[in-house]
Amino acid sequence: MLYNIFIDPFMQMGGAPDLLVQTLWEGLVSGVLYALIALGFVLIFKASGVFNFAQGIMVVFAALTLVGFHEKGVPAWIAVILTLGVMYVLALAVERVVLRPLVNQPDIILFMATFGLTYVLIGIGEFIFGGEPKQMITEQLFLPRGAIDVKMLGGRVTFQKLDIAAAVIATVMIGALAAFFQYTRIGRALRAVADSHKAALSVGISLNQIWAIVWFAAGIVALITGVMWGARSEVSFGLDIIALKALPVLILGGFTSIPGAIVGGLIIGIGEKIAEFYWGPLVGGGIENWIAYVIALGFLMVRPQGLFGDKIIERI
Amino acid sequence: MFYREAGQFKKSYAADMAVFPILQDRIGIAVILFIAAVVIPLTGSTFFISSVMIPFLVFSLAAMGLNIVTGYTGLISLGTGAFMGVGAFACYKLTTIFPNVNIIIWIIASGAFSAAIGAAFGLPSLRIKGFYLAVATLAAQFFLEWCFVRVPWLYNYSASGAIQVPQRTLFGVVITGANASPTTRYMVLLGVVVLLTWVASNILHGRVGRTFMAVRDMDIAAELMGIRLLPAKLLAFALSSFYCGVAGAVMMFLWYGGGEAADAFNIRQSFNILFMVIIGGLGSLIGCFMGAALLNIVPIILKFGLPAIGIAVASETAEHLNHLLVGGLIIFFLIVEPHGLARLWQITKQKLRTWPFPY
Amino acid sequence: MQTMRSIEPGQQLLNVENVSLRFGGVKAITDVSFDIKKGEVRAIIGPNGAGKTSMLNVINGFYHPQEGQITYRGEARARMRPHVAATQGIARTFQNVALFKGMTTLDNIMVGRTLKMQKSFFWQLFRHGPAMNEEIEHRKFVEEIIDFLEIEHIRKVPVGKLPYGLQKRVELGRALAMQPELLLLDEPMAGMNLEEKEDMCRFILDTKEQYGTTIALIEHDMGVVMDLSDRVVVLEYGIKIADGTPEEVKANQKVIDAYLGVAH
Amino acid sequence: MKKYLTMTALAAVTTLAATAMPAQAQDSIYVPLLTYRTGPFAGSGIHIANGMHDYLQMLNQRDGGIGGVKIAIEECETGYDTKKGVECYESTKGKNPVVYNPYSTGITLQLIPKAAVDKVPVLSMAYGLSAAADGTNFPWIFNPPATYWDGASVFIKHVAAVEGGLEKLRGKTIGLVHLDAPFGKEPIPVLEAMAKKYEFTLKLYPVPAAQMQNQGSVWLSIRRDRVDWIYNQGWGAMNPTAVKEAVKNNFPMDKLVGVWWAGGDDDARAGEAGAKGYKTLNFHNTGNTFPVMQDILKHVIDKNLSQAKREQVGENLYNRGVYNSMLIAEAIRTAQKITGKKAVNGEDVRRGFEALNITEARLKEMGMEGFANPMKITCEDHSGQNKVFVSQWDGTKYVKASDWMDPIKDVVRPLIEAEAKEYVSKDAGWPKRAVACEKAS
Repeated sequence: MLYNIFIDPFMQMGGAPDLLVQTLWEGLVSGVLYALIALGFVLIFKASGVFNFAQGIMVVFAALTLVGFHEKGVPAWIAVILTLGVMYVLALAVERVVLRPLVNQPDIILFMATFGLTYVLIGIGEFIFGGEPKQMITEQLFLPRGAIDVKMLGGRVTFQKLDIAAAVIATVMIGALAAFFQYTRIGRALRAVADSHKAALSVGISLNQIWAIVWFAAGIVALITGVMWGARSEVSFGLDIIALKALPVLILGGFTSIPGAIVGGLIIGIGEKIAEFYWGPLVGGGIENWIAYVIALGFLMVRPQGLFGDKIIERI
Repeated sequence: MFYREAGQFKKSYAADMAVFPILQDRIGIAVILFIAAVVIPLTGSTFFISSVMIPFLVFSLAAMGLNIVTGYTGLISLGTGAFMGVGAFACYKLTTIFPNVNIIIWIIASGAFSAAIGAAFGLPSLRIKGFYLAVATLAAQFFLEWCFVRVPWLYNYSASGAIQVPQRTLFGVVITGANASPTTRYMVLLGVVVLLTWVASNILHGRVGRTFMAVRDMDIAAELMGIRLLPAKLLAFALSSFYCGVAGAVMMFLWYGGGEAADAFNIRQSFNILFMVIIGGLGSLIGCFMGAALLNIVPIILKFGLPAIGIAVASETAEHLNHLLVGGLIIFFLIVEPHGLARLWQITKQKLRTWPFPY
Repeated sequence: MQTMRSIEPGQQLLNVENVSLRFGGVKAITDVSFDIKKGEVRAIIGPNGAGKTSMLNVINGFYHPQEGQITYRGEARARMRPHVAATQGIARTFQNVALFKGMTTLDNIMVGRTLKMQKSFFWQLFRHGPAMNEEIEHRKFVEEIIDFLEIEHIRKVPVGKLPYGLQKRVELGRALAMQPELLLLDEPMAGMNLEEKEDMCRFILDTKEQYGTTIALIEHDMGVVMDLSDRVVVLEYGIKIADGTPEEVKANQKVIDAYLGVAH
Repeated sequence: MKKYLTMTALAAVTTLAATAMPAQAQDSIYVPLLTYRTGPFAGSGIHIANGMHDYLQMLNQRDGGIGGVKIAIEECETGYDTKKGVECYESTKGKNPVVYNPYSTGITLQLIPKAAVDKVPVLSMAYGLSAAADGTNFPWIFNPPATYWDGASVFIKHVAAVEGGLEKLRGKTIGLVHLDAPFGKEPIPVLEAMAKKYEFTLKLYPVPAAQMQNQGSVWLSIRRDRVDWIYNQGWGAMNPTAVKEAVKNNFPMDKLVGVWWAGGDDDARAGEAGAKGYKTLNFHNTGNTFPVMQDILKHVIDKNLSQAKREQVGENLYNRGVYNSMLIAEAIRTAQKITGKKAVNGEDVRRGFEALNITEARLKEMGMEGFANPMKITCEDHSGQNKVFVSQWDGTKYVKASDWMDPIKDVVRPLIEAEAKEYVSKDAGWPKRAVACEKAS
């Protein structure tokens, strides 16, 4: 028993290094996707203090809108622009209908409001696009298909071109976001808002505008995530549960840290794949569903403020 | 006009501390109980009893459980479904291992198992708060959900992993299994719910309830008043899970009658009950009933009620509308009245009290 | 609490010896010593950021000082959780009112009685018999406090809806409900108008007289401090710069320089 | 008081909902269809719902119903959700339904005990509880033309046929990728029994419902374990993801065989070019060239009476729905013949099912020659253990890729009887069979 738990998995890793590399790669790619979802959370949390539960469904919604437009015969690139337009309208609507009336409410109320938003988006999405899963339009978006087989370590490791593209796009986007925060006027305003709402208000930054912008930014992130995830499996509302995986990622990374979201995403993505692949068979498999949460929980007990969060000093 | 407390003077602290200090409220409760226990069983159709009232009562109980930990103690839990599942499986195991003990005893006892598990998963609540804690309870949800499928002992090694509620009797009347009539099951359920509501009300109106609320409103101050946070939070989790566990047990035994048990206690169930609590009112017992009633009845009206009054709605459209409506309602309530239906009800009562002269 | 030996008025109730407290690199309190005698009103004053509130937090166990020792009722204390301080008879109010906002005045003050309520969870299930009797008994006590503080009219109002002055009063009531041996008041009169301040002064003095409670008080209003307190400790930047009767402190040059001269 | 008012109002509305539509007048036969066009499994559910609806509609349009009696078709949305399914059942059972199609294992399990009490047969066509094929213990439940256990045995037969004989199975590794729920776990006992008998290694790869679209590690494990054949007991969004992952991991597609429910056209399309060769079990053919399909196109699709798109008619799952409705219609027809009544009720249709015998001649009459195989149900055997074949995806559609094969009856049938006994013994109050056996007509 102890052998099975503590030794055998490592023997397997050493015995078939190509599989280990493949597992790590799989973990890396899903980690990147988790990180992308988490990034959407972080953007919104940083700027408005709202824990946006609806980020997962925004991913589905954005992808569905894109595919939906395309199905109506709109060329792919126009569909992308139209989808961005929809996400912008959504951001404005959320700001106007949900955030503004709830300003100054406790965080928990806002959190729950995003639950409501989740259901509204599911309802609208199903209403307009129907309930059946859809194929992502990979070809039309010039996403590469096929795989690169690399012979290495006495075996073969397959890298899907799509996965490589996902990793590259995610990296580019994170870089772009970081630059946006660092070097633009709006970025500075965002950081100011993140530090203190009142202070930001007092120097003339419009909170409403900032909120609409971050929600739109989160919408863009959602669209990209949706395209990537949709291309890997398909676009359906079943994705929203997977999107919950972003929560343990956030726990690890801290709610306000973009690097945290990325590192957290990779830890969770790789951790759960490794756990499922090497330890899962011991208990009948399927542990991927909860292991991420348990990792996060264990981590929380040691460091309640997350990987990159500041130590919390309680004041009274 | 009729809803006045003028002239009703309390002569003792006991009278002032009663749950329903106003005579009209007591009459109202009596009327509701009378309708629930006599009128509905006599006049309700099978559909009404088994698809409206039974789910309503089960969900009310679960919402009560969640409200204890989230509404009263301020700890968000997204693991309600799983804790209900623990109760259901505990009850199933207990009654199959000891078939001769009355099922009612096992239904209540199964709550204790759920309470223990709930308290265990509540342990992190000392160190972590808010959203972080919510994620911790998600760990409970997904882990337990997995156990319900992966531990065959729980479903007595049945090939498909489904459970099957055996037939059990109370005073010679069949109350569980396929041969139990909906009315019987409803009456048993009503008894359980009324009893547990009374107990919850007692606990929450007394020292323990005040402790919970103190922890919710200002945990540091509570600690400085001598309240030990960990035991208080664990008690809240245990009590909450007890109610959820019993709700799960009655859900399986008096409503579902078996089947794909793990599926019934999934994350969506947890969300659903959370919504009931939000819409009904955080920190209000009566809100649990209101929230459960609303969220249970809205979809049924959309699905069956609209066609019945001649508005043709395709059933899938009703389903989509339902999502929209529930989501919209949540946002609406949070904006208009964050304390939910219960507070609206209180405000109405207040208005009634002073009507027709509001000042 | 009953088992502890009683301390005669005038004897040392609490002794703070060479206490230092740091948050990371920031020193909040450095090597401060003073004592509180049974039955007195002890004021802690000093400019903003002098470490007064931190001092109270150290006394009731919310912060753990890195150095130094606190002796309470003759027993040296190691690290202690706040609820233990509460069981030993230390109660307090807060600078920014820390009431339970969702609860009524009555319930808030009843929470102060929690420690005194012993009936087990089992009886709580029924709210009849022993649990109910206990509840009524404590309700009587709480009603006395409500009487004493003249807040009968807001008994059933959720405290979140009360004006600031009344909230402060409820908070005092909640602390009094614990029947504390030592009462820590953190700026009980901040933000009050003259009339409210006078009321509060009266309550504090009455508390001392009626219940014999020892009081440690942080306050900015020097007039109030000088009138109320028996002895005064002055902190500046976490360091004690003076200690003595109000008259002595008033005459202390350091105090005049650091505090009085600047602030007033 | 307000509460009291609202409660009575709600009570009134909902009782109204339940009773407003009175028991159908005797000039029609009420067939409720529990379908799902929403939820995580809608991708499969929509096509089946269309097929079921359209065939019955076609009978109404073309023949004026069955035996001259119109069929009252009513869909009730379940979302594959047990609670909603039972709600549908409760709300429709007052309208004199003649049969229920739960279309979810979870809902089937719920309805099994209720069927005998409410006297309405349950047709769980090739799904639900395999053990319910034991007609002696489950007189009200029918799962023709074959159970999951039969299906799994046909899969093994197919493997043997390709490998060159049952003895060649020895030492092979066969994997079961399955949804981690009662539906997915159904074939496990039979596969285990056969693994013992034919000495192959069985590996299980459960996919939790929440992970349906995230199967990366499952397929990596399959690669590691060097699995020779995979049987896929999946549903909904799980299938396209499985096919995609199989393609990604270079698993030979002709060794990936899905249960009949894993045979959606969309499932295979997800794998794009790489999915060519993907196999699935089947008990009816695909395509819209059969006369019956032409009739549906003519009487239903062209008249805009369906939610299906024209090109979807003839797809595998659409045809599955048609086959399902054909069984219903034939059972009703048989019931009419046995009882001599026109407007039959649930009890009559139960007898109709038990006497169901669809011959080659009858198939031809229905325009289903080549679409389906003759099948029959008996009093003891409510599934019939009828023949099944293997379909293969040719890149655009499924084509028949094997002969009709009998299940391995000597393995499956004893298991069914044993499991049925087990099921019945667990429930102290399980009723004895209270209805007489029906002879084939």
